[in-house]
Amino acid sequence: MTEAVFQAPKRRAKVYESFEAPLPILLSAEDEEHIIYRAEIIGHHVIVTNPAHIQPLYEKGYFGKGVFSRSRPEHMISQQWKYIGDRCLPVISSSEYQKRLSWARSALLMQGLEDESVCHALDTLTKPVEFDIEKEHSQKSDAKSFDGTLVDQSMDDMSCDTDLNLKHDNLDQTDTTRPQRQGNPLYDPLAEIYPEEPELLKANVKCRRHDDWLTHCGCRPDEDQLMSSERSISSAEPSEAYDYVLVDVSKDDDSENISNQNASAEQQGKLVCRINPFTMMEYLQLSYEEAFFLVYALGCLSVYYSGEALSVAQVWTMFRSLQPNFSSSYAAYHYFRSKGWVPKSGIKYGTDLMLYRKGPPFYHASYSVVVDRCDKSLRGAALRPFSWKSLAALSRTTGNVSKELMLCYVITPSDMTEDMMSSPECLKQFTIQEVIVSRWVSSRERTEQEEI
Amino acid sequence: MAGDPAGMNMSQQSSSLDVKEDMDTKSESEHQASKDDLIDISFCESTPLLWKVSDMKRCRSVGVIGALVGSLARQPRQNVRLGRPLELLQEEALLLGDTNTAAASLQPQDCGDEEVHSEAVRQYEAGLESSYKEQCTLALEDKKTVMRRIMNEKENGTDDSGNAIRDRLNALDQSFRFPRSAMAIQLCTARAGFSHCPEERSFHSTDWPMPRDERLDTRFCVYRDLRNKGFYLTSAGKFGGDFLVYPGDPLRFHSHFIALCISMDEELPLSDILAIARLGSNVKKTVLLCSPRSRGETGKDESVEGDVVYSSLQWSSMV
Amino acid sequence: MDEANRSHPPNWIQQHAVYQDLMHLDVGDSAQVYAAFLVYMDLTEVRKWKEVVAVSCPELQAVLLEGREKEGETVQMIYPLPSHRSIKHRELRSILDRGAPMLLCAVASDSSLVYQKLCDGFLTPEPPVDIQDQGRRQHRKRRLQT
Amino acid sequence: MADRDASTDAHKHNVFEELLSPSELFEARSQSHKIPVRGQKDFLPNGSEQQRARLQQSLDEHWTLLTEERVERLGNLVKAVWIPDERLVELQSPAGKFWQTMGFSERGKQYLRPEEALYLMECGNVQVFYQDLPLSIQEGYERFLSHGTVTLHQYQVFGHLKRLGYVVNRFDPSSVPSTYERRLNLPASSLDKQRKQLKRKRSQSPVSSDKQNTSPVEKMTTQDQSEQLVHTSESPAGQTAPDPPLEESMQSADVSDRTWWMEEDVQLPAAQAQSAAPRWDFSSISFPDLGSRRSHSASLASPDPSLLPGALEVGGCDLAPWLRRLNVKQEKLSQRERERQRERDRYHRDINSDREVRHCRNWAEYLQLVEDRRRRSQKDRPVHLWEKEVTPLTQPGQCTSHRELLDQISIIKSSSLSEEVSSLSPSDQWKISFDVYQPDTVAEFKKSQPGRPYTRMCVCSFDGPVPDLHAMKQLSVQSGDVSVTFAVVDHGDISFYCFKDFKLPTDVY
Repeated sequence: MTEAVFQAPKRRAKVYESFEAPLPILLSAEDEEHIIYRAEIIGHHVIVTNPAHIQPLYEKGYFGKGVFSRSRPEHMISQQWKYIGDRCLPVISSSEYQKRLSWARSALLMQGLEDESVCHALDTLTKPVEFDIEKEHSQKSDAKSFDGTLVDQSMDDMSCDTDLNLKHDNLDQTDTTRPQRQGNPLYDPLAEIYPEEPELLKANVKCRRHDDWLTHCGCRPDEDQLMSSERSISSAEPSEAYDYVLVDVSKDDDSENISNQNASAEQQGKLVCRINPFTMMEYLQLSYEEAFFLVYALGCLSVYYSGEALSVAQVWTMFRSLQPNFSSSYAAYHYFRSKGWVPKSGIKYGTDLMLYRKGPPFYHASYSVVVDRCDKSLRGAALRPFSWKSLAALSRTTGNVSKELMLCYVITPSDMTEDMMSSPECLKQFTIQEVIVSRWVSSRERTEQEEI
Repeated sequence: MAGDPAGMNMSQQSSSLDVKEDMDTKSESEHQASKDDLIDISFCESTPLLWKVSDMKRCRSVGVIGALVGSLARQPRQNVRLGRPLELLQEEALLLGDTNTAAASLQPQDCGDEEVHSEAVRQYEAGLESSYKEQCTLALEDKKTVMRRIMNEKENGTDDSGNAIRDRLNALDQSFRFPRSAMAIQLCTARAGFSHCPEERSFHSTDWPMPRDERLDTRFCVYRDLRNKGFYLTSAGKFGGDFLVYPGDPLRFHSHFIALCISMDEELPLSDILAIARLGSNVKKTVLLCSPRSRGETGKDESVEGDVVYSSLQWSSMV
Repeated sequence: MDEANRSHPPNWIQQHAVYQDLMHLDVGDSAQVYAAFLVYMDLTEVRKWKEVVAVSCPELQAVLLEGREKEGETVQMIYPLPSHRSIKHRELRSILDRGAPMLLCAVASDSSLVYQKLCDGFLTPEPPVDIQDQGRRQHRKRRLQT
Repeated sequence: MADRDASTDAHKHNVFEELLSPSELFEARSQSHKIPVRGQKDFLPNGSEQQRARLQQSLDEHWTLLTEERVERLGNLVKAVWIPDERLVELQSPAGKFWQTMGFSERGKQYLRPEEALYLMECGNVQVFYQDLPLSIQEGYERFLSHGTVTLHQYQVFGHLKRLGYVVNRFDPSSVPSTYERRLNLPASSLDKQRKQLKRKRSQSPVSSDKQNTSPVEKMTTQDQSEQLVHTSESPAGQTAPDPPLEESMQSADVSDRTWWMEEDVQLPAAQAQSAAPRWDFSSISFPDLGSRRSHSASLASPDPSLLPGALEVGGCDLAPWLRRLNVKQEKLSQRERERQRERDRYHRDINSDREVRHCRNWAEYLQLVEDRRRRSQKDRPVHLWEKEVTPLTQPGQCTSHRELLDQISIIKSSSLSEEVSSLSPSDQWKISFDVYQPDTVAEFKKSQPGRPYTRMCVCSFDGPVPDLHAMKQLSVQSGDVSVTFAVVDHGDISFYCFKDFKLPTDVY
């Protein structure tokens, strides 16, 4: 009866990427190959390791989070990169290199190899690398690396990264089939309030902080970077260099001080090129809700557990065992996704979910959501029993960042048995009640007038 | 209770001033309250209220702040500054009770004594009458003073209208009328003078009409300890905590901490901790987790003051 | 293992020496151990903390991390915990009473991390910004929006 | 334990200490009405003389303000009498301006409710007598406030709102038309009117006053926006899918799907034949099951001689001694290992429980099955997703638009606070106390026809519970089309919270 007014989501002042697609599946029956993405459960975490899967999952619907990143998977081994010929390589300290070497040794030992073979493998790994020769590639392939992604997958990596860099071209080609829907009233219900397209930056501006294209990391460009952007992309792709590192042997430790872009020959002499003995690629971690949505709602993700692909019901059972109240938190997640919104973790605000229109790069989060569960009697709150005290804190915290606090009650039928809950089919019997909590300020307008 | 009530009021007032000065010279520790010095706590349902300014001053002198909840006499229709009564936190009332500085004054019943009552009414009416007479005199004096001043001003000038005023001044004694409706009436804030019946007082906080539970015990233990450390405390409800903790009198200082009183073994959802720590960082206050140590742990039989464990919680800059 | 997937490369997480070390600590609360690994990686790889080691804490049935934010700074204890958990003051004290300042790190299932500083006793906050700093505060407020 | 000690002199002092003398009363007429402004607070005490002096000044001001008594001209006071049995205050002299919004007449007499009388006492408008003696404000609190009238908390909320100029009346449940009545009143036809009404309600809700910085124009647009979003979500799927070719392609997709599956089925035997190795005929070599607990046979038959080299003779094999020698001792596992073992067991299927595997009669068939599965899982319909008891809600490529997809996966219904209320058991824990009307409506306010309140107040104690869904629903139904605000009283500090029904609009893009 007395409904809360829908507040228009706040668009970000500047948008640094173009909108790809609402979800990581093709919305067409064209004869294209539909990718089934792959995630593995590694120590309770749902991890996507294949870069060719990470990218669409994140960029189309903003699923998951880079394990090493705050959100978009964008972590690099080093902040500092240098050109060797036409390759841009990361610079790491010698201690960092040694640490990786020791990890590589442990990993080889763990495979049960004899000491001798371990030594041999390490020898190969630590051989100084001469660049600029095409043969290097074949030699590299010989290197017995424990990590397949190092060697065997390098071509995959490259193709993936080429994808990244060619994104612009792709966009141009597909412009007619995939129009820019943002701002177009036909597709964008908010277009009338925001008639203008957000400022779209040139994709080929490089970010100093992340050593990545700005469109990827979402940073803002400096003035001078905009000026010099032409120069910085004239060279080859830096990301191809994942397998090699420049080890700074001039100092024992931090290489942080070497920041001179035009490194003198002398300094360069102290950098030695090596194979990265232990590559830790940025992976994408999916929350249980995200993973199950991709499995159950979209049918586009296979979840593997110790090598076995799990069925929908098995994933459900597994996530229920890993996270208490998964059935409720998933119901809420699914509900918001099915309304076209992008839910992300609300942990930074002490809540369960933050709801974004379209995705974090485009809009500020509109709602901070606390999920709770009750049965048909509607009594009590099973998951987050609020006191006025805790509600006051949450309400203020949420208000301070200009978001609305939403309570999302997942109402389960009274006759729901544990047996029924053991299958995701039970979701169809849930109902959801959304409630907006707001503080009413009785006096603001009036005391401002009569301030004494 | 004999004679002229108005006159009696005067003398009573000066003597109460003496009491007050007495108070100020005594240091807190020396202060040994006699039954008569006790702060009167009046309970409205289970809420402790103070009505008399002298009680409120005594309270503040021992660091008990309370919250004003009534309309301010000077300007009643606003919420920025409020007036009496002063509502005490239950912990504040308990502290006053435990240090023998307060007694509960229980609500008087209507006393059945017809005679006592009609005597009180007679006194009230007599007081009113004498107050009217005195105000008449004062008003007349007031008027005369004004007219004399005007007269003096006129005499300095060349005008001869001064004479007219002198005539009016002379006639004033006969002609002056002070309408009864112009009489100033006091609407007493605290129960005063002609209370309908003697009050009962209860000296032991255990008899006070406050429900005591584990939660209150925890809060009180923390309240008392922080107060003993010299902090000033007020309620922190709007910040999601139990107490706001000030380094000095809240009139002049910002609070530093949001105290959260919890027992050692209370389960705190991590999400609640995240929410309050984030709020703390927004308002630049440290969240203080406060737990009384249980008896077994202290190794002493009695829980000793000071046996509260404090941990500071801040939103880290690592984002 | 299903033959079909044998061709797939092993991921580095399970190859990682520290992951293996954590698995060998006899800590029953595996969710907490896995959370600890994420926090370990964040501290060492992203924040470049020094001398980070995992120690088992039998009282809490948990893995704690120990490390220095920078070379030469004091050691801090880090307590990683899945974000849907509850915690008791007593548990926090059992870490604080070791004498080092600590960080409580909430770990969400998508690997989002939130660190909170905890220390013994009263930690006086930063003084509030002055009136002349109000402009900056406005700016900060805007930045808080995410 | 209570002592009667009212007879001591000192106590009597206290009783009279705050009475003003006639001369003080007379002087009080010219009291200032200004309230001193508080200065900027300090962060830390530093023991300086300057800080001490500032504190003293603040305290002096504080006590001066608090000590002041209400002094009014007798002629300005409305005289009234407290009638405890009726819990009402009866006016003895003509009412003042307050009568427009407070009090009521009955049988030719004018009455104030206790909270109204107490508030007017605090404002210095009314002097209330009881048994011929005037009541102090303290006595007003003590006598007027109770569970039978209004509680202290309720009065604090009442006073808070009154001081800000709101009109506050006690809530009368019978004044709210029931849902049924409301429905009867509804003009049968106009959906339009209903919507307009809805809009008005929205703009009047207390929440909107919270968002004071949105200009009216902006408010309009956001509102239009919300409606638009709702519209798009409700409009049929076909509306934004413009051309019929899309539907065609969808059909063709279905067809191709089907053929694809059939091809796979047909191909199977052929592939099998191809992969039959030339050296041994795998299709004829049976493989023994030694590990499975299902195998009951205690002996193995002798193998087919054609598979053995030369003149080798192998007889049957008795398994029993072997099985006995198997290490059946309990493995010593750490707590961690045990947990991992349990997890693994839960998701690791025994290969022999797989029906398809059991149907394999030999290695060749098994390898073929593995190969087929691998190939199938790389296609759109991996076995583990599509050939189990629960299948995904959609298949990639099945939906041709975002909207269609969202429709497909919308399996969880939403509910609203006004739904299904008949089944709710009533509770008396939650009650609405007051109707509240905005200050700017005071000029036109009529007690006889108060109209639709701006909001209704439910007064709660800060230490009490937060309403659960049941309470929200119950109050929302009781309040009808007026919002309910929860006034939470925390030691004089009052915060107001609204819990409002909401439905996130579907966002199709």
